[in-house]
Amino acid sequence: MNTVAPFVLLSAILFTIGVIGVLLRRNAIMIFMSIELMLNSANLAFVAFSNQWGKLDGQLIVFFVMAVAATEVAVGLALIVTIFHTKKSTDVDDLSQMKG
Amino acid sequence: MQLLVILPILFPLVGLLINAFFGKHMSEGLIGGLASSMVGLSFLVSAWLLFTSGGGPGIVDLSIPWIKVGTLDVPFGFLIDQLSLTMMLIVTGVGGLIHIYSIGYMHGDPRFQRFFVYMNLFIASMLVLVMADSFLLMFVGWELVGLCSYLLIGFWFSNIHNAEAGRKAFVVNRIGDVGFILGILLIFVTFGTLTFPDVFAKVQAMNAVNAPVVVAITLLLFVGATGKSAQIPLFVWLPDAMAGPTPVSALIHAATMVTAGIYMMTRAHVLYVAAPDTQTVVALVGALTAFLAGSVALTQFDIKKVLAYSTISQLGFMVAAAGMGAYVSSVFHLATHAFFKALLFLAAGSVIHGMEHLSKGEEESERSGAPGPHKAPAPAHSGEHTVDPQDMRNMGGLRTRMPLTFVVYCIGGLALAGMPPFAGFWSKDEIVSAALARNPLVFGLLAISAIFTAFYIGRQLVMVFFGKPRSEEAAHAVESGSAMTVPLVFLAVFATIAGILNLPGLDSLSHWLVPVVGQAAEALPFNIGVATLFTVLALVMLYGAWALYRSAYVKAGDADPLTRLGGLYTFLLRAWFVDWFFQNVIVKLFYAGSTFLARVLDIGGIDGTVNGVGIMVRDVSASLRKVQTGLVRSYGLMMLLGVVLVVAYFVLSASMR
Amino acid sequence: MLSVIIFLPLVGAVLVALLPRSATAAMRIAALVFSLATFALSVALLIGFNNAQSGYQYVESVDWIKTYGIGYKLGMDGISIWLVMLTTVIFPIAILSSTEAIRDRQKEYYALVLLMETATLGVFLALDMFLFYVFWEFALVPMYFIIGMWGGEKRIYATMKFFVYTMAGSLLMLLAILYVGFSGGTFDLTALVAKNSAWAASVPLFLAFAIAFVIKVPLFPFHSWLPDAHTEAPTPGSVILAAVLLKMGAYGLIRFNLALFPEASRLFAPLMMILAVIGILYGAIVAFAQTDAKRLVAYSSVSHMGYIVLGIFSMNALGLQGALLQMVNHGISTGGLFLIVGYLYERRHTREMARFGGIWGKMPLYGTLALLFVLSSVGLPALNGFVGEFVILQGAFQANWVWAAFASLGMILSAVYLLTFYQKIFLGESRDTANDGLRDVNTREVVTVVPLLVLALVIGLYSLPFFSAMGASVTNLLTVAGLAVK
Amino acid sequence: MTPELLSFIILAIISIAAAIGMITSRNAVYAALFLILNFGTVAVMYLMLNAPFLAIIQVSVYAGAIMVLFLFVIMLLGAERLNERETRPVMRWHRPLAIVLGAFLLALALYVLLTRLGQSTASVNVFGAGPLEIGLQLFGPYLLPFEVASVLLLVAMIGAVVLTREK
Repeated sequence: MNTVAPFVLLSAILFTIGVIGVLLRRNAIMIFMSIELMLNSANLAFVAFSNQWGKLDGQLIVFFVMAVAATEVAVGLALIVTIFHTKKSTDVDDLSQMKG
Repeated sequence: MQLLVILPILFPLVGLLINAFFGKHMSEGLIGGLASSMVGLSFLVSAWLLFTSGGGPGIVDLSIPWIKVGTLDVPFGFLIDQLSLTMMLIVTGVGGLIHIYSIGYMHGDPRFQRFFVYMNLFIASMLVLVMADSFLLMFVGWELVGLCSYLLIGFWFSNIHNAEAGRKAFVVNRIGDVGFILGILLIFVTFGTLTFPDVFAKVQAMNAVNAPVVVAITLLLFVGATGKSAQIPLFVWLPDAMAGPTPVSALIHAATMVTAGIYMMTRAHVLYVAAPDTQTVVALVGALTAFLAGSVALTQFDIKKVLAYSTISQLGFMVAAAGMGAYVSSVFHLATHAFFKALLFLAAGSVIHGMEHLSKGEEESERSGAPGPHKAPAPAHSGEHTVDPQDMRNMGGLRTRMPLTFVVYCIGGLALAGMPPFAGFWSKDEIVSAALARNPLVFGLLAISAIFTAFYIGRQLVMVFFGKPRSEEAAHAVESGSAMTVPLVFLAVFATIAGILNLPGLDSLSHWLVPVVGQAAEALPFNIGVATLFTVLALVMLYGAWALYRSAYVKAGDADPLTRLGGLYTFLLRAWFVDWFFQNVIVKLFYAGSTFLARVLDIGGIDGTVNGVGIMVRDVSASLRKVQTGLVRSYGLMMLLGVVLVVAYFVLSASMR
Repeated sequence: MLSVIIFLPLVGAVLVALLPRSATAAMRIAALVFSLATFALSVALLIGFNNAQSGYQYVESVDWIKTYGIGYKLGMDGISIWLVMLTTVIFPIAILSSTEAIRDRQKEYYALVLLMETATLGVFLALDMFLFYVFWEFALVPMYFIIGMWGGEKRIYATMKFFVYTMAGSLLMLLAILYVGFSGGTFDLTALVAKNSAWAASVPLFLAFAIAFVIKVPLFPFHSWLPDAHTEAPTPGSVILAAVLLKMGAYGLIRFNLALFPEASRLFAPLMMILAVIGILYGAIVAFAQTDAKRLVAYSSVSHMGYIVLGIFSMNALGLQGALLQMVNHGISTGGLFLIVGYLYERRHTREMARFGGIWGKMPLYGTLALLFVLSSVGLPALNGFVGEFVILQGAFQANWVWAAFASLGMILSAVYLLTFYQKIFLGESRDTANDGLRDVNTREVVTVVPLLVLALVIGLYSLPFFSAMGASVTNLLTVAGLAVK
Repeated sequence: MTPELLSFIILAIISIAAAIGMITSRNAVYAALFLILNFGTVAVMYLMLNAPFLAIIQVSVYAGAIMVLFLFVIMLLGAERLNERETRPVMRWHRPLAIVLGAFLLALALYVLLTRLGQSTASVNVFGAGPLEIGLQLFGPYLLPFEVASVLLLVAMIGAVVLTREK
């Protein structure tokens, strides 16, 4: 089992599911989790390619992606909490003040 | 010696500067005295120039750099020769007398100081015009006298009609001036110079008759002359110009400024002689103008309007003479006309002054009672009267009330009518003789005009001085003071004897002007037949006027005997509807066009287009704005669409390779 | 030296900005002193100027963005010298005339005016296209605020239009500048002109520059921002706008269009001359129909600027020199007219001519001053306007006599509308009781306009020094561009 | 069918099922738990891909810390019950379009995989990817990004504190 293809295929499937999740769910937390799924699928692809070429760089990228994901979650969840305090809702459709 | 040449211009300039800046603290006498003496000094210098340069070529040239661009080099250059000296003497001589007259006439006017500033400016400008040695500098004087005319016609500007008349004069003159300036442009493009001697030398070197460019130049210059010298079709401003104070009418609109066109054509005679076609046009326009204005003068009631149309008519004589190449006769008539028409105007002013005496009398006594400088005297001639003091129907019988005025008016009138031995006889005779010899059509028109002249001046004399007074004002008119009558007497003397200038046989003016205009322009020998014929005709017409008007007006409201002419009478009274045409067709069209351009085309069309572009952008963006729903998911969807498209592009383009 | 003259007003602006908000008198004085110092410097430049030299003088050159051949290069020649002088003369006058017109936020105002002076001087002195563009856009900003903050009722509309309109033009110019700069390898104007390369894209380049400049001039039919901007601007703003800003456009036409693209200029000269003639007549006719005094003067600007474009695209020495002199003349006479109208507005707070009448009787000195400016604008000989107009017409006549003939009709029309203007306000009887008891002009107001009148008279009577300073440069420009054949 | 491939297929099916379960779940807590399951399967795959260090981090940081944070917020806000009935008519076309586009994206990926990766070679060599190697890389060539990441985390921490602070 040394081919990279199945992993990338899985990665693509997971990514698409994540995308659809982002687009279909209206709950901000759900959207966030779908984004995590997308990040994760990308990570999987990185690791698979890293394994294929025998280079560590792919894994290091994943490491940084995780760091950024953690950051994003921290700030994003803080935002959600703040918004919930004012709007009593985590529905992103309620946040349409920017409409033209 | 060189600088001396510009002294005649400098004196009035100094006078106007002193009066303009310090006049506020000066008395009327001082202001008027200063202005008059400055003109007098100019006259003396001119006379001195005459004696020092007399006989010889008499040319003094002085030039100070002015405009110098590339090949265009026009200096402030002055050319003093026999012709300009003649004009200088007329301008400063008649001008000086009118200045003195004005001291009396304008007495008590709140803008007395300003009046004399303008008058001095006029003298200076007129001198620039006649002394200039290039077309451009002449144009400077030409426009500046137009400015003075504008300022002086609208002198009593609080009456909007006066201001209106001033503006009309300026604008109509400007129309002519554009012709003049186009002529100048063409001269420079053709000859590469604008100074008179150089241009004339090059024209003579061309040695061509009716070269198209010369015809064009002369016609354009003539357009300028029709404006300034009130020829068809641009004469309409001159009758209105009578709104100005009477000394102004005498000086500017009779004796000097309006003759600038004749002076210019005489000055540029080299060009005109080289373009006989233009000459014919000029002669015909002049003769037609003489005829038209003479016929209109028959029917006018305003004492000054009659004189104004008479002036136009006489200017027509001069222009016709110039057109026929009889430059000496033209200048001769210019000189005699300056004397007798100035005399007539000033005498008319005296009449008006007398007519206004009744309404002014009370104020006068009031003023003498309390002569404080703070008490502003009422304007003397601002035209606020119950009875129009210029309407001849309100006059009558003034010969007993104003005997001196009557006498000088008669002298002026007889000179105008062409009765020997008064000045007008000699000069008019020369022109008519020349016409007889050269152009029968012009002769015919001028002959009829001459007959009209005798009739209308006769009519005026009868209406003003004979019969019974037809108004309170006329009944109580008094003779004017000495400041006004002394110049009248002087002018009357000149109007009587000015014929000496060019008496047949003596021909002093002809000989004097030969170096300038050449032998060909000299007057023809005296034609005793023509002279007799016209004297008889004039006598007949004077008698006719006497017979017709002696008893026509008993009271002011009576109909004029000429109303029997019916429609023709109205046609003449309205001055052939020329002015009506200008006012109701051209001016109205201009108003309408201007309003259309400003309101419709500019606001709606051009600005509308610009704003339309702005509105379009705004509307398009307003509809595009709807795309921004504010819903994160829809943005996400758009993003995904973009991602799919971009990825698809890369994938497909990669697989294409 | 040129850097000093450009940035001295900027120093003044900073100083004014640092003054305490209450020290309004100090601001006025500081602004006046700095603008007068700039004027004094420019006089020094004028004295040291060598008329016979055709190239640039007082050149300063420093590398700026070397990679792209952009430099900080300044210089003055006979084409720019009188515009610089005009600028340094107009600004102190505008500042002096602000006392009544500007009452609030004086600190910002005087700082902006001084900034404006820096920008305009920069435009006239820059020899690097990029630097030119920087100053050009920089000049737009203070004027935007001056109209937008101290303007009349419709000021927002007017500023918006002014800004967007001129900006649209300069965008095209920026593209053209970048194209020329990159394909020519340098942004140095003198080097580019000396190369005399026939640009393959000279027609679009010419148009891009020309549109930017004719909008600024403004040439018919790009004039519609002008009446609004002029009417809404405060008096000193109108003065600066008319006297200096419009000249930037005309200057650009000479400096860029003629010098860089002589072939395209020759191609487009007939079109430009036709538009100029239309502008002369159209501006005059439309001016006649105005009821607002300031709008009338604004349209008179359109008409007068038409003469300048006509002179420029006559493409001969007479036309160009006449146009250059006429730029100065227009600055003097139209600037003066705006001051005159402004003084009346400050007293009566209306510009409707129907509300006046007989003002000359009530304010004799004011009426006389106004008349002199009107006559200067009409083009009366012995005053400045005539000399410029005549020389332009002579140049235009050499180039194409038909257009010159049409343009000369503008002489009639200018008399018509300006004398109507004068008559409506100053002559006749007063049509409003509010006109009673108007006080005549005070010393400050007289001092503000008298320098302009003196200049008008000097130029009218003795234009020799003005023409001789520009002669060599104009001849050189025409020779290099290969236009001096005729 | 090698055991490896078999285990991969099983893991992949669990992983996809967990992902689908996550995005369709009506209850946020269930969703989070599904996600944790998904992360777990991915961690096992990291092990299969010769990335033991990442596998551990995946479990401890991702599945552990981050998802706990999620659960914590869900509980805190009491937002586990989700009501997402579509109310806006504008968005009616949204759901099908999103699914179609998603499918399209997947199709593109499949197309690439089939045309390109089908012929790709196997792993070149077996290499060490333990914590030691990772650490050497991190403090060697990746030192600057590493430090930047630490600053980023610090900023995020401060940001989270500031955002949620009670006024």
